[in-house]
Amino acid sequence: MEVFFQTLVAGVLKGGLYALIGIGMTLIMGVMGIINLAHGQMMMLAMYLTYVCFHFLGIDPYVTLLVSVPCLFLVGVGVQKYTLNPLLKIESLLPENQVLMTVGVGMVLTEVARFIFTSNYVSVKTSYSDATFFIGGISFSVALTIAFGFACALTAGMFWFLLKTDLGRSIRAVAQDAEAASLMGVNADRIRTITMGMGAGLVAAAGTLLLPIYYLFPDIGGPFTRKAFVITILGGLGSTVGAILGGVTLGLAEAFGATYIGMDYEDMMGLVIFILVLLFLPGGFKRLTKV
Amino acid sequence: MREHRIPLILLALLLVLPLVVTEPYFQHLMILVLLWVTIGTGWNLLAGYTGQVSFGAAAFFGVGAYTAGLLSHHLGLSAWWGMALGGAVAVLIAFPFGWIAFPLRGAYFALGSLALGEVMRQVATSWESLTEGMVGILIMQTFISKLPYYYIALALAVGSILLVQAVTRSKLGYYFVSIREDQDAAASIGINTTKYKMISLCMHAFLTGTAGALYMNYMGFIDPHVVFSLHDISIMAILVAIVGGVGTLYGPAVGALIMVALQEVFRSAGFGALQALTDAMGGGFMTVVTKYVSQAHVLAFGILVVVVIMNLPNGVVGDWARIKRAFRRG
Amino acid sequence: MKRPGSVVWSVVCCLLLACSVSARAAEGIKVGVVLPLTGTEAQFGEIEWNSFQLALDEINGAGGIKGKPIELVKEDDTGKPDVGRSAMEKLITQDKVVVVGGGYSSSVTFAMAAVAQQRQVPFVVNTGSDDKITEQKWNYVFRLNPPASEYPKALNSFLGEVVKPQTVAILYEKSNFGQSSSKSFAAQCEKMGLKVVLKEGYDSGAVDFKPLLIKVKAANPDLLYMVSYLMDAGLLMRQSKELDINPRLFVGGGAGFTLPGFYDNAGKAADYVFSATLWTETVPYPGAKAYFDKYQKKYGHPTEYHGAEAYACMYVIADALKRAKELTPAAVQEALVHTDVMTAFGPVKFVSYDKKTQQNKLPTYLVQWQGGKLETVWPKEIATKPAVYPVPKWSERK
Amino acid sequence: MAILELHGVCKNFGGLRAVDNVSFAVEEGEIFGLIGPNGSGKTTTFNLISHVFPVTCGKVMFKGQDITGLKTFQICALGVGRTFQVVKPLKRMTVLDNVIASAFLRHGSMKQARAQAEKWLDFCGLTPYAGHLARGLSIASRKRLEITRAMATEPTLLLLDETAAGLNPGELDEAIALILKIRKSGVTIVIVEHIMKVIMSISDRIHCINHGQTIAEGTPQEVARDSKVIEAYLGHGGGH
Repeated sequence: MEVFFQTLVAGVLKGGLYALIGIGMTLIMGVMGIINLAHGQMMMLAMYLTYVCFHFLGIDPYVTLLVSVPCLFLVGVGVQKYTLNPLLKIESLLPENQVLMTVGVGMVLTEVARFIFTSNYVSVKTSYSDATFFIGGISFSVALTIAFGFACALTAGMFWFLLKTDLGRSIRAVAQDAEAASLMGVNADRIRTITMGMGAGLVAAAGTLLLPIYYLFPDIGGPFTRKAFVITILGGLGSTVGAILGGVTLGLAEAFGATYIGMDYEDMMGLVIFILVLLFLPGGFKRLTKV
Repeated sequence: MREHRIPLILLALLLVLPLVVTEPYFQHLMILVLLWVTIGTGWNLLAGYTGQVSFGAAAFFGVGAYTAGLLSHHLGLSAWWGMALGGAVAVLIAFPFGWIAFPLRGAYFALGSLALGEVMRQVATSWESLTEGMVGILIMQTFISKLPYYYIALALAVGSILLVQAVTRSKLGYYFVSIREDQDAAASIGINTTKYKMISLCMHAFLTGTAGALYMNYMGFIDPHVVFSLHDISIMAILVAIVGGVGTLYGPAVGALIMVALQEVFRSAGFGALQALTDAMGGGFMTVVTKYVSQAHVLAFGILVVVVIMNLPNGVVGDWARIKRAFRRG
Repeated sequence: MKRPGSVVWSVVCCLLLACSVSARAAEGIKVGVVLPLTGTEAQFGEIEWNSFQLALDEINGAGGIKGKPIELVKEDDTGKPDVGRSAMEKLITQDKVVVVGGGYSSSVTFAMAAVAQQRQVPFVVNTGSDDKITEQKWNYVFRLNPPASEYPKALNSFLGEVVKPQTVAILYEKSNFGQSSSKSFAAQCEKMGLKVVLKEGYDSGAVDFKPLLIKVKAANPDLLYMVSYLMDAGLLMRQSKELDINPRLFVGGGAGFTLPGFYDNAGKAADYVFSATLWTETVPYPGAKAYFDKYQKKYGHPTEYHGAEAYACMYVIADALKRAKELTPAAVQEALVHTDVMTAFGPVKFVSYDKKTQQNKLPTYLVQWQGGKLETVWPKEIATKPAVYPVPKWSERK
Repeated sequence: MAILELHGVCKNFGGLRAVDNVSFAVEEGEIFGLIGPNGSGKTTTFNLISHVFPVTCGKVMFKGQDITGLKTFQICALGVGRTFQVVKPLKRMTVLDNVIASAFLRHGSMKQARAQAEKWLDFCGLTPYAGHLARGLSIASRKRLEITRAMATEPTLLLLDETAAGLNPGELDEAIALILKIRKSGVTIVIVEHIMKVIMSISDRIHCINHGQTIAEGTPQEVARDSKVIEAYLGHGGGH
């Protein structure tokens, strides 16, 4: 039973972090209708920022959130404004040009990071990196628990923002029907730019929160892009609540898969669930929650 | 006959090329180009003509390569049997996948194909008893000379282009393009969209799988990360087609030439030159520069991708008129 | 639109420059080096390239070979077999090198070795460790480092003579090295009569190893054997500490556990961890310590066994060039066959045994982290400190 | 015998009932008009007949055969052609190629399909545009292309969805002439139309729906006099 609960806790905590990674992607997916294949790479960039702040300036990663999130917001804005928005105006055979552009952007980000920081692994060791506390014999990683808390708070914030603010409503309008929204006077390009910035900012938060317990090298983005993509599908394209469910589901699936089937299959679990969802619940959890 | 003149001249040139250019290095690069012509053309059929963008070329490529490799590894057959069977096995994978993914509209096919490649990679990595996992599969090459590989690759590349040409001039091609242009309209004129998307996917899988089998025969070594790579196979296949021109017959061929050549130029000549400069100037500052620039060739490649997509959305062949104009003005 | 024009021009300029290089540097002896200088393996490629250069400077500084300097032609395989193949073809046919060194990952090394064999240019492999590379009867392929299956040799004798455990748990990352060496270690355990209670692979880069470690805890093995790279290794040890897992000893199967970064990352949790390794700066070979110090001084960070392999490779090549009757690939191959030289990595002699040909046979070592320092503890004759065994339980450590 | 019959067809979108228990029968050879105010469910009814989406209840019969569960392309193959209200030309194909793609349904070889396509282009008066890309056409030509494409599948029943919308008076007359010509060639037509002048002048019978429900059916004159129809179109006296 202890094994079961430890697995459950590990899965949920990891899932919170995954949710944070997924929300940004799902937001972008919802508004732009594309998967952002540079998502993990943006996270990597935020992690390097955190690393630099910690290593050279001695700033605690949680404080760095105030730096990394705005910085990545700007990066996202720049990417959308100068590479993706212009593409919308160019007619080409395949709308997927935008997705490919994100691949190119991801490549550039990775190589720029390699250029500056080389391929060496780096990590940020804080006092709480290794800290754990126990509840009834189950170990909780302090850093992951904090990350989980942040993930919940940020998601709640996102939800409120999308429902209650004008900007949030505009974003939802563009997500539902960009053309109709523009006719109603919403500047769709601006909304897209802001959304990309927010997506990047959210994943930056995830990266900054992850770094104290993880490590970093330029190629770290790829696996997280893939995870974000699975979460997005699980949750349903464009659904923030779905992303939370998707993230936690992925975290749980990985943890239980690792414990009861074999760690061999940790990565495959996500994909298996992905296929099951595709088969039996096309549209993801969004279909169930209707949000 | 006039429309065939240029392709025929090109073909004749390609047939004698390895007899003139005897450097194995260039022959090797040409084999890679031809391999990518096949893969790019296959992808173009599915995405460029049928409008179903796939991020899963690696799944079929890897399955083809593993078919060849496993036949030789477990059954002791020649890996050349893989050339006959690799494509067929790839089709077997494509079928259930298409059956799941095609009824869904929107981004699901693209996303599903991305997942398919990942699933195949995971399976090949974990199923050690069958695939040897990450240890990989190794066979001996049949030929020492590159010529046989060159001509086989050439035959495959030409075959794939002929196939696409034949398809585009038939009912199949009209149906594919109709589906790309508008699925509802296609259904309304009596086209079974799922069936024809499936046919297109199977052709794509067949060509890609056969190319994978050739890769196994030629390279002599595969492991899951090499042949099921999202970046190096699936995305490269897309780039080849996009750079050359999606939905054009010769686009992928032009794209393959450009991409393989550029990759090699960036990789080798770039820092070959800088190394020389370093030697000439005697280290110090230039050593540092060389160190950084040697890391930058992938960066240069990434920037190239961005620039091409921005400026040539329809590829070199698709935007040829624009390129010509630009050069005349410039 | 002037841009396309300028791109073409810069490409042409690069090509011209590249050509002028090959024309100008005709006096040196050309030796090719292929390493992953970009991509995920780049950090090791970098250490190896630095070590090649270190050795090169020493050799050329001492007058070169037969009065000529050696000139290294560097190629980046980017960690991909087809690119490695291109690089090898280029070195042989364009640059006309007489011998090639390097070869990091097994898959790339194998693809390159096939080319070297076909083109009859000797290739001295210094890292690619897949057993199969020297089992092809390729007479132009030489390997300096032991094959992966032999990495835990020292560990086996230590287990047999000192520890005598009953049960073993094996964790490995799903890479070529991880899968092949865990497989051969499991086979050896069977031979020694040890029971493998758990053998599981994982994908490197996992965020959380607890599910895996819970199972280890439940299996309660005498020995926990892990084949992991740097950061996974650190995380595994930290989480073992968290979960209070107490086997009689922790052993790393090379790779990540001997790097300085491991201690940085795992901190105190790294203490008492054993690891199999091919080389440490304390091995009793002439020049080993000197190489370590020189590297540290020149590049500002410590080196490890990959670097030593590369450093030794350069010396083996230089030695063969010295003895070669003429500077042709065939003559260098002939000279390499008769290699018998002492290097900082150990004695090098290419011999045939079992299914292998032209394979260097070297002892391997067991090291242990003690108070933040990596001490050689086995074989006993060269131990710098006695092994601390059994390992104290987590709760008993200060 | 009725060529097309709808028996109590309904359709729910979420909680909204877009079509509610609609029944009618179309006789062979007639032009059958389907009218109703905006959003009354006309296009939805069309989409149910050609199975763009499935019916919630009820059934659709074509020539006495139940086609309710068939896919769009199967229904087309049986001989039901249709056009779309929002035209869906195959944009990056030429006009000729658009029609060839459609002619392939009945003619397997390229040569025959091409000959057929040219015949239908001529029939519908689009021959001058044969080489143009479909996306470059004017709205009137696009509407005409829709019809041509549907005709090239050689239907016995043609569903026309707002073919006349957005046309100027001259084009309108041409469109009416074309529809009559098609009927003359022996094809039964069901037409959804907004412009009363068109529908009243060409329909043999008219079926009027509002809020998804049938409110009247009969000859144009009967329907035009029907109080419910008048109310539906004019509203409740415009009282605001």
